[in-house]
Amino acid sequence: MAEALKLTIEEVPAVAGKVSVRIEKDRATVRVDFGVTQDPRFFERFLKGRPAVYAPHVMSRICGVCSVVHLTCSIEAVEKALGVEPKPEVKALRELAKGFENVQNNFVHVLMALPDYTGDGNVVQFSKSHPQLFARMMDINRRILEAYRRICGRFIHTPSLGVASHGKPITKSELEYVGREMARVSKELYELAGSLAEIWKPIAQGFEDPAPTYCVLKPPREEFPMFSNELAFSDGFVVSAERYGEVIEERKLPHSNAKIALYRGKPFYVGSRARMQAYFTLLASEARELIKTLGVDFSNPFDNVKAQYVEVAHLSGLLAEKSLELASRIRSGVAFFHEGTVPAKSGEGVGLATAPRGVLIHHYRVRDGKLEYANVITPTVMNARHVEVAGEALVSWALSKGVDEARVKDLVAALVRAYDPCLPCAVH
Amino acid sequence: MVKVKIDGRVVEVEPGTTVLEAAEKAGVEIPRLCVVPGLYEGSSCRLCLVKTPAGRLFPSCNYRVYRDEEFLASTPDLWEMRRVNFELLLKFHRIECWACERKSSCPLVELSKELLVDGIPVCSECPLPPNECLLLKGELCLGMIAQSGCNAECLVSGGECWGCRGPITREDLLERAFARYKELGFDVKDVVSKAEIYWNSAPGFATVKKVAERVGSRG
Amino acid sequence: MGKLEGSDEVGVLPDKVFEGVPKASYGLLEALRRVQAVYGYLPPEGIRRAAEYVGVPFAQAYGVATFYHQYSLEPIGKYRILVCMGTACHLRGNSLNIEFLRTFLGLKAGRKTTEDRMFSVEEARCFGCCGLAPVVVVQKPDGSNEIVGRANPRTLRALIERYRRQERGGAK
Amino acid sequence: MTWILLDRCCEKCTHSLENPCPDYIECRLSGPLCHDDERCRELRRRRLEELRYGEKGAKIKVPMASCTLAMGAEAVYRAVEDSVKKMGLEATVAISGCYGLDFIDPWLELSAKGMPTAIYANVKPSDVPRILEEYFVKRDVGGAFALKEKTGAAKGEDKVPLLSELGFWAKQYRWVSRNCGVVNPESLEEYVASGGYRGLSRAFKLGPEATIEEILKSGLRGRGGAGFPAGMKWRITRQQKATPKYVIANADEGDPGAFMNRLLAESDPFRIIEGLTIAGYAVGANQGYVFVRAEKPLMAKRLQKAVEEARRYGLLGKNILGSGFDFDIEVILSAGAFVCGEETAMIAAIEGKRAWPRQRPPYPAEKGLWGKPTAINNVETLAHAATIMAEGAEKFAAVGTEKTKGTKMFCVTGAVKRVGAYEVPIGTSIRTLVEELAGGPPEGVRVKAVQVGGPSGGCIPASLLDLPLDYETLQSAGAIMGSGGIVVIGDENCMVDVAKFFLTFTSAESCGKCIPCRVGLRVMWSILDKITRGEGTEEDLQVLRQLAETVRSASLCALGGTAPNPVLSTLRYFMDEYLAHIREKRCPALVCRALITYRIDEERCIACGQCALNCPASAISKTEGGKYRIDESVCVKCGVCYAVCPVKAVYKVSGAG
Repeated sequence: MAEALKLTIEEVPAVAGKVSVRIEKDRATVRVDFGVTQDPRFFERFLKGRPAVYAPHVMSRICGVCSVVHLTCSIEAVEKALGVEPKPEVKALRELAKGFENVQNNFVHVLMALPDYTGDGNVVQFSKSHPQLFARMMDINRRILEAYRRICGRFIHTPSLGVASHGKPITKSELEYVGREMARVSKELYELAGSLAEIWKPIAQGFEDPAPTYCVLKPPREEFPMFSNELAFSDGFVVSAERYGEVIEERKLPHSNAKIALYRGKPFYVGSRARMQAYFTLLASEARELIKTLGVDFSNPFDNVKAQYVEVAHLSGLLAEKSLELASRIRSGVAFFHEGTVPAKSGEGVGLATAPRGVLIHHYRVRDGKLEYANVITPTVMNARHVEVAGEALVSWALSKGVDEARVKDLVAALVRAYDPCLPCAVH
Repeated sequence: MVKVKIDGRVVEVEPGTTVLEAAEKAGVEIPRLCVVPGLYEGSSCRLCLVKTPAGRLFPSCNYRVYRDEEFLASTPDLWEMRRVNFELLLKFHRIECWACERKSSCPLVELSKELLVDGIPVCSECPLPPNECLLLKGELCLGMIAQSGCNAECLVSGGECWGCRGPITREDLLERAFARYKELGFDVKDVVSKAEIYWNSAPGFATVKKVAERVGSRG
Repeated sequence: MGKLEGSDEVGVLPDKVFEGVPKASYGLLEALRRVQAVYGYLPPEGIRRAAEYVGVPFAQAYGVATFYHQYSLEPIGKYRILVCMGTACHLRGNSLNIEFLRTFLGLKAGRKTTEDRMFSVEEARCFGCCGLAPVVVVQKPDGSNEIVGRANPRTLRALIERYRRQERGGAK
Repeated sequence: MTWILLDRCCEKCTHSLENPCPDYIECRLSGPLCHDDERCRELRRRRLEELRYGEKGAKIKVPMASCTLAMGAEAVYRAVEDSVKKMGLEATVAISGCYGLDFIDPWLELSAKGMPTAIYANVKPSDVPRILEEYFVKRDVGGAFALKEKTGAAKGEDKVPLLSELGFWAKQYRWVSRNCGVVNPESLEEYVASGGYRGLSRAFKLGPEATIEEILKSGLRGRGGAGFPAGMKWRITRQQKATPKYVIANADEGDPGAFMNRLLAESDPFRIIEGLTIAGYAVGANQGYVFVRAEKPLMAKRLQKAVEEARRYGLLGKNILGSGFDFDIEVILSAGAFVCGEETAMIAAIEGKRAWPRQRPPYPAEKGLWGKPTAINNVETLAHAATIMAEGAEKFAAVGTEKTKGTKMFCVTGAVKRVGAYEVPIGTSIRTLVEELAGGPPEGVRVKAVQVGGPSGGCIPASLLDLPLDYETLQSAGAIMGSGGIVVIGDENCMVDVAKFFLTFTSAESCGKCIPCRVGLRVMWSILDKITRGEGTEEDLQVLRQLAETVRSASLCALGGTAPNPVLSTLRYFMDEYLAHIREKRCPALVCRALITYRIDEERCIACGQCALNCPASAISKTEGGKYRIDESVCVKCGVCYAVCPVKAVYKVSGAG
């Protein structure tokens, strides 16, 4: 085992955005620098002075993969700042849209990360070695997308969702279709679990997360939450949205263009692994069963991907229920939830949303309808420091197990992918 | 019966059939605007021009075949000529799609897509009828001044147009559009401010600003 | 529509005005010419009469009347100044001459007749007298033509002043 | 009543309108044919002499055509009549057509027995008594411009050149214009005396098929511009099954700078009428039309008169010359639209509709007027046909080029000393026409370009002046033969402005039926306008070229199809001028108003005040030094001061200068 070690991954493969990892081992200490090398985009700055109602539309452009969460979180924040209360149906549709994103997004993440666990290395290889499974998963993905379109029209950057409004006219039959489809999807996902478990090998078995603090949304009701007014931490601390700044601190590190977020000065993590632990009691029984089937180890960061699968399965079922419930509330034909203009008021609002990768915070201050201040904290930022801490522990653990340098690099890359395969959100 | 060869496809037709009819039979698409059988003899729009192998041009709507003949209908130069021609036609069209009942079935809109001609606003693709226009509901939709071609995705999904495909640059059209914004009670400055989000560095934005200022400064 | 209706200012057309004109659509050009010969221009009622005479719809007659240069749908001045816009005349200075005439007579953009209906300034097609370029032809109220060859602003100014003098003299 | 050549000579003559004699025409000159009588022969001889020298042995010819009338021929005519009366001269005053030599207008031709026929140029009414006195009383021709022949009997003959020796005349080949300026255009008798209607007689003898054959053999191509073989057109029309058929003479000469048709119709209208009759006979039509341009009323008047005369003597009507062929002609006056020159548009105009062309095929020869087979020929072509039938195809084909036989009338205008219409063999070089016939540019002007073929022609640069004038060569140089108008452009003209001028014309004359022509020309015009205002870019030139190509190939009729020629040819030959406007914002020829400034040279200014007096914008004021100065901020650049300054103290500058 080498005394000193210097490894660099210039660009982590199979992620969106540019990220480099520098690994340095100097005798006893291991240092992992997680650097987002992509240039910042100044979303928060250029919205200044523009109508607050534009914020959701623009903010959704932070990420083309998880646009809905930025869109909806921004809507939540603007609604709070302007003191607008959406109709319950609008809110329900928004939750549906948000849920769909979590399902679709996490499902794709699972598909992308799975080759790391099956030993195929990449998706193309995976599709060759498991053609039937792959085809089935692709089919599920297609069906999820199709159902999503019935609610929101276009998939990426949907123009349908607006402040206190849902633009796309909704029909009862469409909602019923969505309900049926998602119930089927959910069922299939549970069915697939068995064959998945066979090929889903653990990575770094035995490795333990050195910083087990996590953060989730506090469910406003007994249900997997999409939006909330409170943040909950694994240490039991609960804080209201407006006061997030008191516990979450953003910092700029020299080696990265992205900021990092700390909870009371300590790293914490967000995402499905956190949610599955926090919302265990809210999960459907099949989902709880699934955790066992897949053998999810919540202390292993790599098992975030398994947690995601569980979440997808659970949420699919939940979405099916929700859409059928909503369908029952619509009497017949088409329902319009497109609202007119929003008053140009002043105020401040913080939106919290369950992003596929964790918790998203949008914070706006509005004066006379114009945006005065905007701050966005993305899950990628929250996880940024945790990746480093976990990475350092992982490198020490691996080296202690006598893993060679090339494999160490692969492990670190896989770890990055397990957290979040999509980095542009970090620089917004 | 005579044999007509159009773009390599051979059809048999009655003598006296127009090339256009023969092309339809052969499954070759030729654009046209002016000919209305029984009402107008055509040959005005010049979009249906076809070429003989010798290079002579004829409007297919009007040229009747009496013997075996060959025509080319889809050469690049023909399409280029059609495009230039169509641009010329549009130059003197008012293009007020937002007020036009025909927008959903307008051959100009279809041709502008086929010939990749810019300058038709998103309104032309908006699924909403003129009396359901978002602008009437007070929503600042940029459809009137934004370049079409997206099939009005946002409007179809229930949003308003943000003009992501860039501005229309024809001044007379912008002028009418801004006048309409004003008429409907929008502040021209707000329109420009919204447009700025996507168009700040778009080539035609300077024109948009210029026209907006001109319209805005009018009483 | 107002412009197309109303025939108040036009008197009754002489009965014989269309004598000898074929009563078929191809007589339309000639019929319109006869009407114009009576009024100096084509009033709507005149077009209607011509259309009725040859048996074509008013719209068609109106379409023909607007198509050809020889027909004028607005009254023209007593002195109709036709400035040749043939190539030779253009090259030799008629573009300048027409500009001069318009400025000198105070014609506003888009108008061809002076307020007092004394003069009309019109661009005309080549008279075929290119040897005299630039050529200006004045159709005088007595029906005769005055052809001014090698015209320049100076001669045109003198010409117009001469007509004005004549008109003043005639008025007294 | 004097006996005229067209009357029956005596009771023995078998000819009558009811029972016309097939040899009527031949009998007029070399008759009598049906009987032998020396008196009748003598009657003819005497009458021919009378036609030459007048009944009184002396004749004064005053040309009465639009061009000479514009120069005061009417006043000259009155002055001649007055003087003849006052001087008690025994002379006949007659009118004639015009030679087409505009630079000598108005002229007088005096002839008397024993005297050389003399032509006097640029005659003012006040000159008339002096000229008549010199010629008829003093028998002195020293003041004449040219003589038609030399007799040695008159004084001053040696001082005056023979007309046939003068360059502008000697180089001509007056075939179809042989009678222009020679005969009285209102007299059928003079036409017949000069050999007219022999062509029709011969056609009747040959029969229609052989007539067409003869025209085909001569190689006569349409003189209206496109150059389609006339005989072919007739043959196709003849072959059509549909009846009735029509023939139309296209006298809608609309090209600015072209007046050969006007000249021909005003000076020798019967030749056209004869040609049209032959065409009617050849194709099997019984009705002909002459469609005359509205702006040229005298032309219509003369043609109308010719038709009436021909009818009077049985050369139109039923059973012409006993051939069994019935034919009549109607002269139709256009209402003024350039596009009427296009044959299908002309048909629409004759039918009483808007002159909208329609797509060919079907060609008028198949479906023309009222949907019936129609042969449309330019009046020059028809006059050629009449001459060919009279003189024989070989004589016609003796001159010209391999592909194109015969002669063509060209009108040379613009920056030349001798503006006029000249008839030369096809294939003559532009230089010969411009420099030798038309005398080259006036002093101080250099030829920059030659615009051939009217507004749809192209501008050929001075360097290509040696090109022969024939259809194919002109086409390859970017111009067209068109009607044969040649405008010489001097170096004081801006080529961009010239191109813009032509587009102003063609875009205004576009009938509006098809898009490329209606809109394309307007857009092209606005680009040129932009360039002349100094606001053009080099991309504009690209767009201009592309538009020009599209308009050229996509337009419905020849108007749009050729209208871009001036732009394309100037782009091809005068790119430097375009670039000067675009890059340097400078008009090299000091024409484009937005790019020039007027100034007054104080050194030269004589303080006459003409400029200030004439300035419509009151931009000129007196300086302290007593001279005048232009206030550039007020100046509208109308150029009046430039035109009126007697000492040329006003000058123009452009660009950085």
